[in-house]
Amino acid sequence: MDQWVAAAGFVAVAIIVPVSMLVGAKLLAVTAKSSSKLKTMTYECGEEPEGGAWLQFHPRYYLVALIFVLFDIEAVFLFPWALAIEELGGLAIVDMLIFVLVLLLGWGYALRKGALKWQ
Amino acid sequence: MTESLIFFALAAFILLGAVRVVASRDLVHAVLWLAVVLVLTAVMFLMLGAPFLAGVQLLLYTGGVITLMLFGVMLTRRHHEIGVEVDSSRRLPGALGALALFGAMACAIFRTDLPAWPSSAPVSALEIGRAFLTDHLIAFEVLSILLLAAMIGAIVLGRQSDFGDEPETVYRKGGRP
Amino acid sequence: MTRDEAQQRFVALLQERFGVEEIPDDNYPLIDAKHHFELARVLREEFGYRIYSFVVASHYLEKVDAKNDNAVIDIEHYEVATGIRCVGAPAHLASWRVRVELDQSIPTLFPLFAGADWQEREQYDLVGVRFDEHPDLRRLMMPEDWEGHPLRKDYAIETACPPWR
Amino acid sequence: MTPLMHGFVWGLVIATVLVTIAVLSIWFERKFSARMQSRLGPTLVGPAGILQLVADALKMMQKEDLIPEKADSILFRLAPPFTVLFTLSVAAVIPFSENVLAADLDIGVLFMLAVGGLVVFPVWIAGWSSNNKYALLGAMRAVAQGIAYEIPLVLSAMVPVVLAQSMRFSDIISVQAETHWFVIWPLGPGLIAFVIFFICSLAEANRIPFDIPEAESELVAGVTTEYAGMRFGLLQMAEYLHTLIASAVAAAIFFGGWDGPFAPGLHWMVLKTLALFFTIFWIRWSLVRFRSDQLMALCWKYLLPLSLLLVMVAALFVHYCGVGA
Amino acid sequence: MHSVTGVDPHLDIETYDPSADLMVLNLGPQHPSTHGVFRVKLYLDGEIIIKAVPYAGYLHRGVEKLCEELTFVQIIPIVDKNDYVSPMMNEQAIAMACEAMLGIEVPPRALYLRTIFAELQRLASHLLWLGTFGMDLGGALGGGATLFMYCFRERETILGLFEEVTGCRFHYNTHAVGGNRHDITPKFSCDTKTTLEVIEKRLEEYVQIFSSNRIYRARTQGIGVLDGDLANSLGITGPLARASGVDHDLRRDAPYHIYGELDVKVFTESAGDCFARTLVRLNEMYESIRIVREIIDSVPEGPILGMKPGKSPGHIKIDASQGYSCIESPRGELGTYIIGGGKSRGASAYRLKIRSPSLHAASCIPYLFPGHTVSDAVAILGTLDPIMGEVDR
Amino acid sequence: MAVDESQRTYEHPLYQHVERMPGVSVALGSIDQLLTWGSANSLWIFPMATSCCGIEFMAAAASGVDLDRMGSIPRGTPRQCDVMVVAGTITVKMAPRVKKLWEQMPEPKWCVAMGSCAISGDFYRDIYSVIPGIDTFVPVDVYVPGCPPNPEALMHGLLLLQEKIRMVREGTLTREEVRPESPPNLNRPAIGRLQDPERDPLTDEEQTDSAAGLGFGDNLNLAQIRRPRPEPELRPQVDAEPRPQVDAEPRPQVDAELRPQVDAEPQPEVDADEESAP
Amino acid sequence: MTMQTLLLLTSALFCMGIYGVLTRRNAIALLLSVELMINAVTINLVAFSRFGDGVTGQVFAVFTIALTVAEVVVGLAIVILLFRWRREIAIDSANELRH
Repeated sequence: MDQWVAAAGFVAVAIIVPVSMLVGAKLLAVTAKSSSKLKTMTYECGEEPEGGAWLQFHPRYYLVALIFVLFDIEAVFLFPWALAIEELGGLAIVDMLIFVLVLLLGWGYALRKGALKWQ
Repeated sequence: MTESLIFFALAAFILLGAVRVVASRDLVHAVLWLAVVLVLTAVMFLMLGAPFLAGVQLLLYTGGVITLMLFGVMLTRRHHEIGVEVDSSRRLPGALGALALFGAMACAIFRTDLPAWPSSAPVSALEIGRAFLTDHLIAFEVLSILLLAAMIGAIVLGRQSDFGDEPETVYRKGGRP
Repeated sequence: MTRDEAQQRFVALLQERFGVEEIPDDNYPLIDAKHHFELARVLREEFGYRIYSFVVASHYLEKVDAKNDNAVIDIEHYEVATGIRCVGAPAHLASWRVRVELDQSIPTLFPLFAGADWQEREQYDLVGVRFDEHPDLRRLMMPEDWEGHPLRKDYAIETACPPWR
Repeated sequence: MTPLMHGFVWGLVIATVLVTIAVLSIWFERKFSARMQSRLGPTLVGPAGILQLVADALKMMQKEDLIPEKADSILFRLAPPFTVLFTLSVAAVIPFSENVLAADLDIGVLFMLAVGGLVVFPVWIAGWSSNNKYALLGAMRAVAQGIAYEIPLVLSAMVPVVLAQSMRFSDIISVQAETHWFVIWPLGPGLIAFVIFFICSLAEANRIPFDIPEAESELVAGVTTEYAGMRFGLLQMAEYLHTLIASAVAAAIFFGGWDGPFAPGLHWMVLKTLALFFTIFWIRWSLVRFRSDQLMALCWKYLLPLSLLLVMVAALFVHYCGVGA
Repeated sequence: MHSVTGVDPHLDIETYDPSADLMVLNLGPQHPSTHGVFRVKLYLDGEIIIKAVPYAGYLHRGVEKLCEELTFVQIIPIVDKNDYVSPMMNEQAIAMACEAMLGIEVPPRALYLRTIFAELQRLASHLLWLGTFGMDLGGALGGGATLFMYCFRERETILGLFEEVTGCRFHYNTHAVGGNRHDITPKFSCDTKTTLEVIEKRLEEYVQIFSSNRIYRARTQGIGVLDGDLANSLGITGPLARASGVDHDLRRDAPYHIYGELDVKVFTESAGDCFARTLVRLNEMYESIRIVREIIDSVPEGPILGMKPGKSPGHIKIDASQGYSCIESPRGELGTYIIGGGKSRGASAYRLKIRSPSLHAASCIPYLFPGHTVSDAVAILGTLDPIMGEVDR
Repeated sequence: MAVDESQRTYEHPLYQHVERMPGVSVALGSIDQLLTWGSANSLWIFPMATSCCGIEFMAAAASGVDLDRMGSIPRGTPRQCDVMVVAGTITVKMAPRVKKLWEQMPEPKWCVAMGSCAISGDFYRDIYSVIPGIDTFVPVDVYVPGCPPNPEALMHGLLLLQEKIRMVREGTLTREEVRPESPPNLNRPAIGRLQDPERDPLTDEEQTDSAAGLGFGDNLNLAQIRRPRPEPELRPQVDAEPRPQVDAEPRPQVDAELRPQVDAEPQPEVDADEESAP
Repeated sequence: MTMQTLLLLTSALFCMGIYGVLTRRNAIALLLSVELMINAVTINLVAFSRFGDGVTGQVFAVFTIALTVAEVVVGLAIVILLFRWRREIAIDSANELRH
């Protein structure tokens, strides 16, 4: 547990670094004497953006996220397995092989259906 | 002392996050508040002696679910809808129901004679791996089948939600299919 | 085939099928507006003039004879010159002129040459000639709401545009 | 010294050094790329232009605080510091020598991957909250790329874990010190896993040829399009820190970390890290970028099955030859 | 209509999918990859372009109007600024048009000089294109910038040659109606040969990049396929058309200068994609080097101006005749259509139209973009190589 | 510190607050110098490269001159830039965009007009579609003359700009010192420009409005900006009678007739009243 | 930190989720509330695992997380499909799925 506390100490530093930089910037930042309504307009190559940016994306994007998540689950199960190989030996490998192969079936299906295309 | 202080602070932030999750008008904000709740829960797991679970929570739960949710929001939002309305007619019954449930549960918790809080060493990932591969092997393998089913199901659903035609063919026809 | 032969063939085509009598030396032949599209089609499909080279519209003001009591010699009109070219040697350029009255328009060549889309838009923008059945006759160079056509002869070069001057 | 103080003090030291190296590396990269392009790079500010980055930082601090009117102003402000926070936190578990490390967690590799994987979110928030189309396209690309390459990254990082039968960085390094560096032995899985890990690190840190989220020629400046001043500086610094830390991790889990003859461990670790870091620059200034769908195809079609295979091969190796063979 | 590629440039976006949220993204007018002030409005579905609407005219400087106001002598430095990547080509086009209409004989030495300059300009222009194309593919902060720097290094040496002759790096004003203003020295031919040697050696490296680097090929092959028929129909000439299999080059097919005496090799590719356009331009660079090498030593002695220099800027007069003449610029057929001013105002044109290859090249954007991603759009725009000064004039 | 406030378009609020405290000005002097050094030596460029000068700008960034030597790198977005280098002709269609992009840069910011087109419009000056110099709508700090200026000239311009930044921060810059040889009235631009005291303040407002109104139509919104003005600037398109010769300042060769005669020496056979068509 | 406070926290978290489920009409917001509830359950699983061998509960927590993620995958796919059909994701309109 001590190591985790030490890690917490490190994270505290990781918070301090960006915050201190932002505070420094806050102290030194200038303000414009005269402001224009153009200044805070959204930049789009000098044009007025047509419609907001927060709009709907195409469902194709979702398929990528989906397959990511399912393989993420697999990776999570791999970690405890990876540590137990030496102890459990062949059994562990066969077990995981089945697990992986079943998931690879899904991968093959996704590949054939073109779900992994990103455009 | 320090531990309970941290615990209470954590609990307060988790509850605050949870309130924002269910009350935020902007869905993206709600999702990000859920991310806060999940990350803080990971810290809670650490305090409960489950470091591996904390890692899983961060890697899988936060990384995966939040990504999915963000994509879900981005894919189902039209730009004239900025926020999602909380149905005001349901707010009162909802709050009452939730409060009632909480009251009942709190009552039960206070009345139950809980055993003493055992102090335990953190569970290592190795032990969990051993449990997976011996005691819970069947569940482990069945899970893979379930994930396969989920993947195929979601792909089928996802592809149905696609256009009938690929866009490449649609714009060439110059009209909607 | 040399370029001279191609030119002779073009001249023959004009004289035989489109009834053009006068083929000037230092100028391109003037044909009737109703033949404009047909000539381009024949050249493209029968003679292989496939490259769309240019279209030039010019504006002519009313012409008066100062010595003869300002008698009108010629009224205000446009002239549109078109050039199309054949691929490869001798790369002969077939070009002709069409006179367009101020209130008239000229058929677009867009169905034959996709390039006519932008070229004719440009001529419309700068000179003001209108092209019939053009799919998208908007201004190309000047802002959409600009007044006047800059390359007309009655348009002063330093016409101001507030407030950017 | 209490563990908290230990972590805090080492954190201060390591973070300062890392930030300094990251800042210096920008200067170095500018000089290096200039030399590659037959230019000189910064020369006028300080000796050999070494103070150029100081001037840049001072200038960024003085820039006006500009938040676009249509942006989600809270998230817009929060995103840059969180990018640095998550990136820098990874360094907590990296051992720079036997003694120079902040926290030796028993699930160090998992911590590294989990916290490092979170960086995607502030980057996405940065792009989304700008309410700018270039930024949003960049953000969507960043998330897609980040999550896609997360999988091969995790799997390739698992190869050393399997080989050392531990997720603790110091264990992984000491197994390598006792036998061979994993990049050398076992021959197949170690080297290929390193290559995959390296490619995925490039992709996660958005470096060329995977810098699609901030493709200047298409998306102007990608997710950072609306950012000005120090916030942009933080985003930029996070990117360099990410690259640097990824190099350090690769050096630790594949190249034996502090292991090496003649010199103290710290020297070796720094040397290996900088060598990998340098390689990243080299790649950056020589290659052009992929298109996003090509990038995805590379990941899903090749890297994913290959890295799974490597994990299995490594497991067989451990099973038949034992740890530290 | 023009169903060669099946893309409808005037696609009504409402009929595409009225319910879909298409993202409308502006590329330009100020954008790193538009090579000037050009704006393309993209309708995106995800990252796929459904429709592209280009807008030109952000650099419309009224050159044609100005050419009507000034005399033929005065307009030569003005048209210099049209195609600012190869300024001498503009001068040559105007000068040749005037000469053709006046029937002025240009002395052979001047013709040789013009040919040499034209080919060097072609080389410089293609080098600049290669550099900026690298930027488009690789970004300003990556490998593309390296290619950009290399190409500019080579281009600077060619500009140095021009500076040696004309005293200018950029807008030379070296051509006149009837010949040239500046003569070359023996040192020039010597310098040219060394320069070309260096460039040829370095060109090898660039060819290597395009033939062996898989990312380059993946980004260019099969992208932005331009059909040969469509290219003709749009009036696209030059390397763009030749990459689509149109075997047409004015230097060979309608020779001017001394190209008739040279055996100009014309490179064509059949693919019509970005990669083919790259290859054609790279080959043309080699061919330009070959041509200059071939004639640099055989420049005949003699005068360089075929007519007496006039005392006033109005000394050249063209009557009411009309005429069109053209040259093969690095971007294709660069022509000039002149309607003479007649007896009274013969010193300046009544109407002068510059037929710019870039405008035609830019007009194929609505046909090429749909179906590609934004990244591809940048690559396609890069290979089209439109020069905005020439598009808008 | 003697800072000439009129030269500055921005202020340091917190910093100036500290400055007013007694006894700190000595320490602040060196900090001020440090900050000045920082902003003068890190001039990131926003390339508003429209035409020929844009190519020379690229050449300046390339290996020959290498602007990176002084720490100047081009960035694509105005948000991260300090200097806008306007390289090339700015047309009526482009000007609102330039104005908008200029305004979108955060303070402190500077503008360099590169090339004669950006400075004065060059020989396109009087053409209907060209802006006669960008200083009609953007305050220019440094003019780099040339057509186009050599890359070295641009670098010199940026070095001058560094000098100017230092002088403005120190408060030692006055307008006369920049061009000591020119009397104040010569320094004033030929037509209504930004610093011109006689400039109609309505113009600034209208320029901003038309830049803000981009995107409603395709182009600049003339309907919006053509509010009633004291005198309409749009000339009648057909000049029936000869226009009055009001050119007080020397103009380029193009004069205002419909078919102007631009020859330096008079052409005897030319008569301005003759018909204009051949 | 005692068992009691922990249980109170998780039940509060759970009730938040209930509140969200009852009040939200947006399908994604609904899923978010469900996530909150499952999160509360996971914390409980871990907490109770300390009374046993400490491992089983955590193993089940991992299973829970994995299953939840799979559930979200399918759930969101349905939501997106629904959206493509109906152009809105208010949950009342999904009743038609029954028919």
